[in-house]
Amino acid sequence: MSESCKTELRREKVNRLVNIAPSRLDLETVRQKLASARGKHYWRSLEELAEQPDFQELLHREFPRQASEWTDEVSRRNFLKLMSASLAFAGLTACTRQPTEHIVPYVRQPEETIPGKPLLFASAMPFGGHAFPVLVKSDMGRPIKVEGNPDHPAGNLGTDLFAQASLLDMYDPDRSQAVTVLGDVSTWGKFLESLQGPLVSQKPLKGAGIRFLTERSTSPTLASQMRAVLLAFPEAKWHQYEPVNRDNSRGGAQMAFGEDVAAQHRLENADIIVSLDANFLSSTENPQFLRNAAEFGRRRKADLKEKINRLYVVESTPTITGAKADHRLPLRAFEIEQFARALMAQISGGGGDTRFGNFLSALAKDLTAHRGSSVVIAGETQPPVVHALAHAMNDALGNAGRTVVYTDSVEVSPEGFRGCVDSLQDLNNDIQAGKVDLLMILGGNPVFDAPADLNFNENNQQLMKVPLRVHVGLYQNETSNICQWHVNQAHYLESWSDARTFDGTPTIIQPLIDPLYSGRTMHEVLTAFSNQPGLTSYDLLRAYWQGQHPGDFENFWRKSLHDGFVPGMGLQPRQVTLRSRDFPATSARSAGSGIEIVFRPDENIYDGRFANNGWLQELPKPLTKLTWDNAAVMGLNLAQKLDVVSEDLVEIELRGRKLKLPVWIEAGVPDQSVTVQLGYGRTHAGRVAQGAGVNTYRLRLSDAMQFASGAKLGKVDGHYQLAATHHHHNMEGRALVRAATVKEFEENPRFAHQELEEPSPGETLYFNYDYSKGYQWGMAIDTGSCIGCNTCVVACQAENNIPVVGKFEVTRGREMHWLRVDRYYTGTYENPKTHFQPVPCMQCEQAPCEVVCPVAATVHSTEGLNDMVYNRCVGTRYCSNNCPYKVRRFNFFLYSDYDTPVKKLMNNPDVTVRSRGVMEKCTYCIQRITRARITAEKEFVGAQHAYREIEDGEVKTACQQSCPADAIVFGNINDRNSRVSKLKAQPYNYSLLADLNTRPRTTYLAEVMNTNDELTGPDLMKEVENKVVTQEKEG
Amino acid sequence: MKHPPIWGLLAEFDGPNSLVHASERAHAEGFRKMDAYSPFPIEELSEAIGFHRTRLTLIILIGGLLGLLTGVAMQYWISAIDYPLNVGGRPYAAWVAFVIPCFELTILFASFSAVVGMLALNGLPLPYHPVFNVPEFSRVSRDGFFLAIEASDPRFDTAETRKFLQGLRAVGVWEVPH
Amino acid sequence: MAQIFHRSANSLARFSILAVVFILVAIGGALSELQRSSYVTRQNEVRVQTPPFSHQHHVGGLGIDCRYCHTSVEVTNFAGIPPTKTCMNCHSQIWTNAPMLEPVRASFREGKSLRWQRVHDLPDFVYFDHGIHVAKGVGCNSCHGDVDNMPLMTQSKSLLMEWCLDCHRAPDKYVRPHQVVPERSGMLEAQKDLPPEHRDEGTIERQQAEYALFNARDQVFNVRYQPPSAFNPITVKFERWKGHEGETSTFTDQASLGRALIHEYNIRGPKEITSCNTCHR
Amino acid sequence: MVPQGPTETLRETAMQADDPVLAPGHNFVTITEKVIAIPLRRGTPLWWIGVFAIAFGIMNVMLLVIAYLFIKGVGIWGVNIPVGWGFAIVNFVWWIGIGHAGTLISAILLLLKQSWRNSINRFAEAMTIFAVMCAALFPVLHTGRPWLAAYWLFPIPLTMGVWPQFRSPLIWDVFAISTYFTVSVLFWFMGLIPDLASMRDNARTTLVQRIYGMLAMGWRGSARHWKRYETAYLVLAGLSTPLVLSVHTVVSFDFAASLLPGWHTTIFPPYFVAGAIYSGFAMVLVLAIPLRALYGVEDMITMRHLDNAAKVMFATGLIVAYGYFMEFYMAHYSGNPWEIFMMTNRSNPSVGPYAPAYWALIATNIAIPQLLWLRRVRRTPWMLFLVSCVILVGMWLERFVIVITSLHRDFLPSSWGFYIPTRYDWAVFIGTLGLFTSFFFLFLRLMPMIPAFEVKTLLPEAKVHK
Repeated sequence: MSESCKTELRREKVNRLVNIAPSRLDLETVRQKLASARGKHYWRSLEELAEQPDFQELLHREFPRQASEWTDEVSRRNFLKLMSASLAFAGLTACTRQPTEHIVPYVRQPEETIPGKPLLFASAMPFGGHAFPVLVKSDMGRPIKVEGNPDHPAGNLGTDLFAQASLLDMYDPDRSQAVTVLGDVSTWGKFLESLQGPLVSQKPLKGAGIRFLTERSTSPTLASQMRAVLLAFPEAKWHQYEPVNRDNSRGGAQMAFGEDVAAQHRLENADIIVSLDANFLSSTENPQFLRNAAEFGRRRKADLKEKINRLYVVESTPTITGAKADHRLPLRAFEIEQFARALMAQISGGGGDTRFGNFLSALAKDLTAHRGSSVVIAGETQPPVVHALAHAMNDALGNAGRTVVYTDSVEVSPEGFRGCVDSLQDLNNDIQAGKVDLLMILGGNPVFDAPADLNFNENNQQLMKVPLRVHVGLYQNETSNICQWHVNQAHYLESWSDARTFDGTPTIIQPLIDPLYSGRTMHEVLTAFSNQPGLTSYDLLRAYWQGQHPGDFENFWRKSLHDGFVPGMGLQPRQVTLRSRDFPATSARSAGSGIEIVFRPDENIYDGRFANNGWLQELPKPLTKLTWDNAAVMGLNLAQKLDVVSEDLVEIELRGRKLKLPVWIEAGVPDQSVTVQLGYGRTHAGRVAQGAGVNTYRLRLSDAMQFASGAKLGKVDGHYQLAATHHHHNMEGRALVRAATVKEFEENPRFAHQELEEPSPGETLYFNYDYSKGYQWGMAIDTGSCIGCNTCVVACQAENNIPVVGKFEVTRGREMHWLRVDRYYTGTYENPKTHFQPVPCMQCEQAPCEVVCPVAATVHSTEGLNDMVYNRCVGTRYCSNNCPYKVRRFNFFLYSDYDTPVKKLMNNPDVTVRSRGVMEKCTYCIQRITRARITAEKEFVGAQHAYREIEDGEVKTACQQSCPADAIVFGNINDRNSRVSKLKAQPYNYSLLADLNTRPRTTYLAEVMNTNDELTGPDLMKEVENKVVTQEKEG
Repeated sequence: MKHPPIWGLLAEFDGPNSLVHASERAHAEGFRKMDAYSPFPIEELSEAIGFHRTRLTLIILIGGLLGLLTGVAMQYWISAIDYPLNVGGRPYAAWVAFVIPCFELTILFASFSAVVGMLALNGLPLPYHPVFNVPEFSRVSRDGFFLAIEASDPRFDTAETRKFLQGLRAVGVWEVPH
Repeated sequence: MAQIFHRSANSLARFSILAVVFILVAIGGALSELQRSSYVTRQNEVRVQTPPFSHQHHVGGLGIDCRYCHTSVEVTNFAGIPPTKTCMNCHSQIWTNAPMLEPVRASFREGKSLRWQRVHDLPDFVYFDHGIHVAKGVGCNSCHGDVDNMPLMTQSKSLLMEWCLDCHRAPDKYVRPHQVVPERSGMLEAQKDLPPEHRDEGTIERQQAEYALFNARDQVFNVRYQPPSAFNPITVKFERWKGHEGETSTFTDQASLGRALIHEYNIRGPKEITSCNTCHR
Repeated sequence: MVPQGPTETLRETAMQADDPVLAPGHNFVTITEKVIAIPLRRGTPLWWIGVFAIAFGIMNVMLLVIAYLFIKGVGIWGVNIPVGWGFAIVNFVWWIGIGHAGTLISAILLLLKQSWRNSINRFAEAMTIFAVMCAALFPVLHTGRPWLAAYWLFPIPLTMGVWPQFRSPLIWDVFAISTYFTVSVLFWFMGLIPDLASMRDNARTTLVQRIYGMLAMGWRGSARHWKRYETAYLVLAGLSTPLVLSVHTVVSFDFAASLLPGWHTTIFPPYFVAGAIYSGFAMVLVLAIPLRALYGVEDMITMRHLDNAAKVMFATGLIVAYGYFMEFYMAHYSGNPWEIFMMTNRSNPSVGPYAPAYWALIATNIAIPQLLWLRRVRRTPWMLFLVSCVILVGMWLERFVIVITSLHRDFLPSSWGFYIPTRYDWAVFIGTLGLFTSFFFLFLRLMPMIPAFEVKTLLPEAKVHK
């Protein structure tokens, strides 16, 4: 039985965590020992090394077994299961006999580490060059959770989903784990040697043959390093390329003001927000996302403390920003420029433009009525001119300085401002001209994501002729595949570095753990060019900042590290002057003709860099609810024209380039337009990314990076199954989400309660339990503030050790997310109003699931929690059947990964890792509640040492803490003054399926919209009819 | 008392009627330690040999009540006393729910006591019995109708009783050894 | 055909029925015993440790406080296993070249951790927090037994769930005060009653000194703590019991002391602390 | 328990129906001979070997699948969230239903003094036992970890000090099913004892004598024994009558006690019981019709039996039909949106993907059985056989419709899903058919399938005249 105990239910307990600690030392020794070996010998020497037990752990971590969560052959652990089963049949009762475990304490315990007491470190995630401030929770030297850093002046509350998921990236066993040359394992030392030759020969040439290709960056240290390098090699060139970038807005600023400035929006001051294809509520487009979400969310609360803002969205594809719009106008991307011009005209007194119905006029009127309290935001998908127009409009409306301020650009540019595509083109030209001898690709994956017409890949003869090609990156990818040398980069959670948030505040990035795979930072790579070998990035960082702060450096340094930012260095708003008000039209090639293809970074895996991240791959996309794939997202009319339904295959032909994609029909997509997400179809990536989606970069051309007209689509034979978690568009006439306009709300504040017969409080056949004493936990979710960004879902997954099940299992309806964000549509199918509704466990006071459990594995706690005892669960699944909210999840197979040691390090030690055959569900993060209670009960306050109660806000659930829009509030509903009980007292607070009298502890705050009377807003009462039912057809 | 040389006498009759008839006569004669054997149940037969009522029903009743009691006690103790848990807001002692196991246990215990009681009172299993010594007795499960009078009966006398039985138009009479 | 079975078959049949019944009952009993047996619970099982650390010597003999080594016992869920450094604090001065301690020195020299066999090991799905138990007045040896008499550490309690429940259902049976008000013990009283010539003032002073020292300790960590009795009355000064702040009272039985401490420590009711989420997450 | 004046009843029956319950020309000897001949005298017929071989093979395939199930988990089935229960529960309910006929025939018909039960109750009871065994298999399998379910569901003093949760219908199931199984076995075995005695007395070799002798426990047909035997048998019948009704009632609580539209229905208990008897009698006929021909026992299992069984079956079938109608009616009469949608989703092909299953159910369970109005169908064995088969299919479909269509679309459209059975679902289902057949054939081969001593009581000469 002991075996079964091992596998039955396992948690990384403190003692087991401790015995990882020394293996860091082993890593060092290994590095030294391996420094001599190379190629085949490397492996043999590994064998020789594997004597001390800790090394086994290490060995696994370095070369993990093939053990993806959803592998389908009977593996070792399953045989253990069988053994345990047969033993059990032999009549042995409960598996109480514990296997012998070992405790491996420190030799010298570090000062601050106390086993079982996690520490928080302030750091930042560099993303698209910009910093996203974070606090990282570290348990026994192991980062186990990423949270937002609310103290940061950038003004964010939570995080975004990428920050949450970056944790999994760090522990990813598929990350590149060694320096390689031509695929053979080599060493850092050998790499540096190999650079010496070229550098010596380049010295006299002033480095004319050296080219650096990096991603966008805001790191002051890196900038100064590059400056130094370019000083040493004046002829060398530094190029930057990112497939998804901020070039259009920068270009727009150039066009409008003639200088490289960045616009910062102040949504808290905006009563009217106009988005011209701007997805400003998503981190995939806007580095100001966290602040936008916070301020937007605050202005959408129905308590009316602040006036609810009004959001107009004109967009070329459905986004979560469009989902929150009060008035939304779907236009094809190229039409939006015309719309912008027309709007500009109307604002500046013109008129009579009827192309866009009364939408335009009403909007113009509304804007002019809100001078100084409105803001127009242009999206990255739109060409610079639209941004310029937006600036012009803000200027005309006197918004500048109020709702939008201008600062210098945060991004570090090599020489002046050059767009990514141009920069890459320059590089390519030099390569074609054979000018390049040493190509340093620092990060990124241009071979995969460069514009197709640049042909920046192995087929590029000249590129392959470049004598020395070096790639530095987290993964062995398409790019490293065409380089001789690959240097494995250290993850940001493993490295010393710095970066700046959108507002310019520098943030020190500090490591939470020694590089698992001895990765290197960009800073260390660059030391090879400035003759300062052997300097660690820590030294470089300190050196740079010492230069900035000659004064009391140590204190400055300690404070910056502790707070997670360098105070007082944010960029100051500056005056800019508009150069003109009418701008040359962009030559949108063959605009309008044929079907338009819109390229968008994927909501989950961005430009492809997160393709190997299981959490993100399995995350249902906010609107399509697709997982594990991208698709040709189109509206119903186009689909009918093409005679396709979802999951049929179409071939897209764009200027002679062909690509087959599965169709997904979606509400609100403009007619004659198809949206494709970027980043899928990786060919050289980890096990997770393999076979996920189609590479749409193959259609993306340097002169049509955002959208392209004139595409032809044709149905082709075949069916491709997509894994969607939510097939339904409507609510079948059930009042699940409730929304009203401000007027309706003011007329009837209790509008959320009308539709259904609610049982009177305390209505029951039996007696009522007394929940009036002690803590009684409850949650209120504000559907008005919720922007459906999915961050909470990933946060929950990270906090609660929720496994990834893989595409096949998702198609079978077995995804494990404890928290899901439901999406419903009202209005018309062509242009619906989208409603988001996060659904965790409702913690019903009269829980239907509990009554039917035969073994009392789920029962009620005295604090009103619906406890789930995994080790008691036998797996009848009756509770799930009887749960009207279907929030329970079942381990149909052994989904949790017991085999990959490195994955164990990532697990939250406070949460049981569930085994096969066990039901699981949201627990309101009981581990956090318990920790808070224990802390409170050990502390005494006042002279008489009265006992301290848990304060309001002391316990935050993972979803609540991560929410960038503050849409989730959790707390003690017995405390009249707690935020949650105040919210629950609101008239627009309602419980889901109240008529079942389950008495949910989780309730919802209805959404209140601020529609314009002159426009017919979405009909909130009318539901779209359910259109796409492909899977249901198969049923 | 002294051990009789034989177990008793076994007489066969040609059918239910004559067997019942004979049994009644023998009982009237005053024979008590006797028994009748038939291939299928014959109500009148047990009456004829003066066997009127059995205590079996009482045993079953007791068994049933015991089952009921077990059900009530067990469920109440477990759910309300030993580990009271708030299950979906239902009472600790949820009588409505407890009815069913109580009912089932009642039936179970009663049925057991019925079968076990029947066997016990019949003194079964009893693979060896003197009457089996008579070869013809093997027909008892087919078409044989027998009457046996035991030697231990005070009014028994091998010769007399044999004559008496033959007087009842027995098809055959055999001495049954121990 | 005559008889198929021999006479003996009758008694045989009856016996076999009894036998079956008996065997079934026996198996049931055996299993019930097995699941609680020390084989399954590994109770009192001596684990070989290198070096063979003796609590008897260090705690019983030298009277070192638990917290000297188990530093985090009051702070976190994990009591803490001392780093080699802690051992070397003393053993760099004394027994500096005792062969038994070579592993310790080796560990310190080479920076290689010692490997201890875990003795008290709860199932991985059970979440136990030392800190809160200590804070609420659960004594070390209430769960770990008389460690001061253990040459090698053994698990002295079953650690089965029913064992945990026993205390969680009635904590007042076990809780003890952190601080007791020093007072003279019953034995000293006896000395007092003796006529002066038989009295041994030396003993009294020595004993008084001992008791003073003894009582000054935090009783939760006092391995020699005895529950109150007529001969061993215990006086406690309440600080946090609402309405009794600052009161002092003497107890001669655990029951009443326990009830008082429940208030003093604000220990939640049995229903609360037998809720599943107390130990399972 | 002997029917009041069998001769009278026989004459009456002779008047109302042309077939007697026992063909003329039998006497005590011939009955016994005929019954015991099957296991003792005749050899093993070829068709027996053939069928048994196939059934046994199928059963072993199932065992392999079960092993795989225990290694991998229930994920190999089509179950998911929201459809947490699939074939396992469908089959469970189906088999339990079938398991109702035996006890019903032996108990209720006994109390109602229906003389025609006497020759069919034995194998009907055997069928019950094996059906319940098949049924009991599924709750164990469907957790995928039976080594826990095996004992946590019973009130055993385990070391965690946690007990079963008696408010859960599943615990009621545990008690109902185990009680029902035990009582059925007792009932069956008790009925066997006198016939085991005659097997003993007529066996040719000592070994066989000994084996049956042991089972017969020295039964010697003493008048005292008969008296107690009859008492016990009657009481047992009295006990199993409410029991047999309770079992499917309790099973229906698994659904009725939940809050799921389509499950939470007050009509379930009666209509489940009716359905159970419906399928049970169908199975009895499916077995009886070929057997009487193959073993040539038409004279003991006569047209009378088939006709009466068909009538009972048809009557219960009509109750079931009423049940369906009430479900539909109540859904719309109540005006409850959940209920209305549930019925629409079940029955409207343009809404519900499983509507075909529903209409197939109506056809097989209501439409086709209407043929039973016709005397000719009831009295033509092969027709009756086919109708019974159709009904068995129909009853399986009923359970499928109830379990799957109610689950796959419940309250929140966001969590709606589908259930598509995998090959492992089918393997286990078909496997139980193999298991059932194998066990039943073993019974036929080894035990007297007709209770000779009860049939004898039907003979005129068994009656005592005063």
